[in-house]
Amino acid sequence: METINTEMMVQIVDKMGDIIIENEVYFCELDSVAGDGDFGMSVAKGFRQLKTDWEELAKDDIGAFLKDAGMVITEYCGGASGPIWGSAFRAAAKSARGKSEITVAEFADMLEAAVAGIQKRGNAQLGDKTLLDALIPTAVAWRDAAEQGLDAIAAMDAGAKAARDGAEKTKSMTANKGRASYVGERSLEHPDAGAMALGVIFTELHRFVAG
Amino acid sequence: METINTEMMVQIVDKMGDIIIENEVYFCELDSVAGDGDFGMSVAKGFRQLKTDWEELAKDDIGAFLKDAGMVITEYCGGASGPIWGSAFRAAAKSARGKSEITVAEFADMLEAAVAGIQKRGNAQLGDKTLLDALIPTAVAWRDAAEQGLDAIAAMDAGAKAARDGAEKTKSMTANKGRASYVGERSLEHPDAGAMALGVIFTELHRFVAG
Amino acid sequence: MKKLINNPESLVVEMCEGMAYAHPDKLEFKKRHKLMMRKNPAKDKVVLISGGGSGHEPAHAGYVGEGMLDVAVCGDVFASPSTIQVYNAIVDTETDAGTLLIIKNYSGDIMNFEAAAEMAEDDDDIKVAKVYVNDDIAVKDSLYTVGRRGVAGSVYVHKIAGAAAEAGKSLEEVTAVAQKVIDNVKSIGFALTSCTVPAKGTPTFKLEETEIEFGVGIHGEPGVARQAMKSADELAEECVDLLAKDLPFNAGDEVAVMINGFGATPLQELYVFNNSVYRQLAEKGIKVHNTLVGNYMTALDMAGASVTLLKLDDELKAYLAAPVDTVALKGV
Amino acid sequence: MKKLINNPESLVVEMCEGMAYAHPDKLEFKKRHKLMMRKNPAKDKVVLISGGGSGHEPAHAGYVGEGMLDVAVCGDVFASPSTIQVYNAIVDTETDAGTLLIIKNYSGDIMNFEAAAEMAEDDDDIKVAKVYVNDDIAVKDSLYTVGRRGVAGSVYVHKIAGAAAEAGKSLEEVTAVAQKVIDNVKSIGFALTSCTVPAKGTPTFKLEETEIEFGVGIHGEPGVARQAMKSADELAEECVDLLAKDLPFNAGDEVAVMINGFGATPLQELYVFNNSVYRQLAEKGIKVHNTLVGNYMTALDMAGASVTLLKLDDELKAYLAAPVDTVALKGV
Ligand SMILES: Nc1ncnc2c1ncn2[C@@H]1O[C@H](COP(=O)(O)OP(=O)(O)O)[C@@H](O)[C@H]1O
Ligand SMILES: Nc1ncnc2c1ncn2[C@@H]1O[C@H](COP(=O)(O)OP(=O)(O)O)[C@@H](O)[C@H]1O
Ligand SMILES: [Mg+2]
Ligand SMILES: [Mg+2]
Ligand SMILES: [Mg+2]
Ligand SMILES: [Mg+2]
Repeated sequence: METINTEMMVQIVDKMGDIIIENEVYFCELDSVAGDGDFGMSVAKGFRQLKTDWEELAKDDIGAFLKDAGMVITEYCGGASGPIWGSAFRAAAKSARGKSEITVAEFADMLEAAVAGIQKRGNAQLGDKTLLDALIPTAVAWRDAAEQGLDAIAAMDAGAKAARDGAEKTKSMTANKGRASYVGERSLEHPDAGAMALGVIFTELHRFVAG
Repeated sequence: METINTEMMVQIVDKMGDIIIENEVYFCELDSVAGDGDFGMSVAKGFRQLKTDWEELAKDDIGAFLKDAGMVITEYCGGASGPIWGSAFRAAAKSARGKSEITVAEFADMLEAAVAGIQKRGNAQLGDKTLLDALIPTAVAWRDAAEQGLDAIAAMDAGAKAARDGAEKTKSMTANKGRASYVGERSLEHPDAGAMALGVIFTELHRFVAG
Repeated sequence: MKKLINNPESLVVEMCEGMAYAHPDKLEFKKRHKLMMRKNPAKDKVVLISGGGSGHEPAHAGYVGEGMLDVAVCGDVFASPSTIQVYNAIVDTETDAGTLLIIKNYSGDIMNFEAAAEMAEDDDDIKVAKVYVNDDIAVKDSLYTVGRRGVAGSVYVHKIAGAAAEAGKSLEEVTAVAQKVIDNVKSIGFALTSCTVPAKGTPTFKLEETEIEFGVGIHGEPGVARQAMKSADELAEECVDLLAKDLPFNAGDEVAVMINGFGATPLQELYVFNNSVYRQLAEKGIKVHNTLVGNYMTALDMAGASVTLLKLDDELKAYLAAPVDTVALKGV
Repeated sequence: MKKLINNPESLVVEMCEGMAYAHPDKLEFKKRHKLMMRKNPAKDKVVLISGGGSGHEPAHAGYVGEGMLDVAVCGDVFASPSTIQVYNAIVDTETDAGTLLIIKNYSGDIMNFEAAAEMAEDDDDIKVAKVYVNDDIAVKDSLYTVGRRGVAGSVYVHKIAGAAAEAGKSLEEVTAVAQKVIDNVKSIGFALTSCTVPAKGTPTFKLEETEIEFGVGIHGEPGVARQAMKSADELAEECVDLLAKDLPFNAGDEVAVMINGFGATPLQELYVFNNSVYRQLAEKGIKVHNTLVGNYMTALDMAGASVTLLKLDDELKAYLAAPVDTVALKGV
């Protein structure tokens, strides 16, 4: 698979929703150790609404679809996750505006836009023990894959691995951003919930696309 | 022992305090099933204060001593127990006014006066599942003992047995007076706390006096 | 038992002092007889005295102040104050207008308040009237029992009798309107957990995750029946059905509603429950004129709630709306 | 989990409706965006908007009304309301005087309130100012963290900014006095039990009978340290020592004190604790000008309490004493 078309992207986001909803309780548990235990709920809520509104989402092109999805996520994801995931989707939408097919390089552009969107809103850096510690390495992996000429499935594989490794590394970080920062040193040894979730999501998505 | 003198009465009340304080937790437990669990505390509080004020209590004669004791009990016993035990002591005091020695018959008078004092205040009858179900049989037993010419120790033995039997019978009564009445049928099978306590107190007092 | 206290013995005095420190403009605490006194009451009005065991905070001290009580007599946790305490409350606040004792229908309270009233009347020639609050419909009222307990309905008795006293009504008039409230107020409650009496240190009863005690009072006694846990809507239906039948409350009646928390129930749940109760009442055509939601008459750290309905007429409405400025009730 | 609710999904809406039913004279609930609106606010004053996750009842809806907030934006339990909700609150209440957002310093709240403010400014030309409440001294304030959380101190920000807005002050003036409160208010709290988030159904953390979490916030997160349970006096000493050092509060300072329960703590214990705190402050020569004791900023059914100190000057005293008539705060 060299490129990803609108239909594929719609399926990927649909599957992403399934993964999040299935893992709702697990994601909450991840957030319980140093956070307030609602992360799974917050994200699942938005994706559940996405499924409710599914028929009404634009499917004209990747950009239009991601923009509509981003609006629902912004409104319905709870807590910090609404603006974080919402701005990620809307930034990605901007980057894919008008496109009904994207290459691995364009997918990397989209991920980088998502990172920038999240940073604009939340002001976090690599190492701050947030989901960016999984998402930034994923974007880097996609960029590398594009430069190496890998296809989308291989890029997804590399991206998922990068997310898992990034999430793993959050274990040794003391949180700076988000609620885990309130427990300071006590968040050591525990990974960040958002980063771990991205590891799970990207891994499952690769399995799904690879068939 | 044909009669009970002031010194003996002072010792009996002192010992009564010890028994109540030792059984505080047990008496509370008895009150937990259908009451509010504070009976042991309520009574012990008054008798503890009695010990604190001990030196200041009149010891001129039985009546004077019981009156002073009754005042402390009225003020310091908590809840229903203050007026019940207080009026019992004060009615007994009236009946023994000016006496420094009482016969078994006079002791029976005193117990009957105590019963009347409690009834004046609390309006309960035999069978209402209160401590009167132990105290009334005790008074009857003392009256019988007086008529049979028994001595004080034998009367105490009979009185204690009557109290225990009376307390036992409260198991099959539904409470009418006091808080146990609020749980209605649910107080069946459980004895009344106050009646049980009198059984324990009179039994221990007999053991103490019999030596 | 994990409680934010120092020790059970000094608890009531420390609590009362903590309350007086927090509200120095409204309250004065007399430690010797544990009397929470209103600061600067009118000298010529009927005096209102209530009280009872502690553990029902904000009752009763929270209802001392303008438009409600003159004194709250504080007993130990769940134990009536002694005769001597009540007697001192009466004597310390004597006015020419006389004194009304608002007594909850519990043997301990009755015995102590009545004995104190007798002493004040006989020894000090003070005019003392008494009313007995008995709003708890959990208990069957029959010749053979001591009758029904007084629970959260007491708050309305304090409020309305307080307004009448503040308005300069006579002892007979204040007593009559207090009695009118008592005749028209009914409550029913349930517990999700037991409370723990500090001096005892362990819960009075044990409930499983799936159980509640229905028909509990405010002393941590078990209720009249153990039931399966239900939803807020189902509990509201059960409570409103029982209450409506009892007075009865009928379609067209106007009521004041109190959703009372027992101490450990979050306001969030009380408001959810109010929503359920409101809709139940609406279904029966009973009109809500006024609502109180909060911890008004508690049982230490018990989780659970009670519903109180007071049937209103114009007189009661006017007194209910009269100014009030106490720690626990300001405006209604 | 045993809660007096119907189900976690409908909880917030049912609670808000239950609240609006109870206080129809003060509140109006707009369900679409979960906005609790003040009935009949002045048309020409600065608009005050606060809000955040639910589960902090009576916050934030309980502070809507005369002398405090115009809107409380209600998120789900412990989850910030969305950007769209906040945006609608701003647009629906627009006046010429401008809008102040009172934001608790949490990443979720910050992101959503800021994004909403940008939308309202950019798309609707509404003047929006923002303040960030960060009174929780449990968290070290450093360049490397998101800074301190906003907790119970928010109530004083609402109260004093609300009084200034009601007095007709400009957006700049209201913002300045809100910031002055923030600069002078500090809080510290501890939990005796965890709370249970309804959707999760089990406690967020587990504490033994002998343990407390010290330095907790209001979202059921664990605190900064697990400690052995202590007496009220010892906890008061620990809290007051930390607070006094932080601002610092010195001998001769006059303060407002809030003893805030987290939801499941009985008033009895809060008053005992106030007694302990009052005596600690007296020892340090800090003068208590005003005290609030009760459940003002809760964390569902968590047992525990927080202490808030606000250093007062004449301006703050005057605004603190100004009339206020909301569900949760009436008179101070
Ligand atoms: N400033 C931020 N930038 C990026 N991600 C963040 C930021 N703050 C929090 N997060 C992510 O959000 C997750 C928590 O989300 P959620 O539980 O919904 O929010 P809340 O902290 O409001 O409860 C964290 O695990 C972290 O990955
Ligand atoms: N009216 C009454 N007459 C006689 N005894 C009574 C009466 N009411 C209660 N009692 C006795 O008092 C005991 C309970 O005392 P206590 O627990 O101190 O009072 P309370 O019911 O106020 O908690 C009961 O077990 C019963 O024996
Ligand atoms: Mg979270
Ligand atoms: Mg008892
Ligand atoms: Mg009792
Ligand atoms: Mg959250």
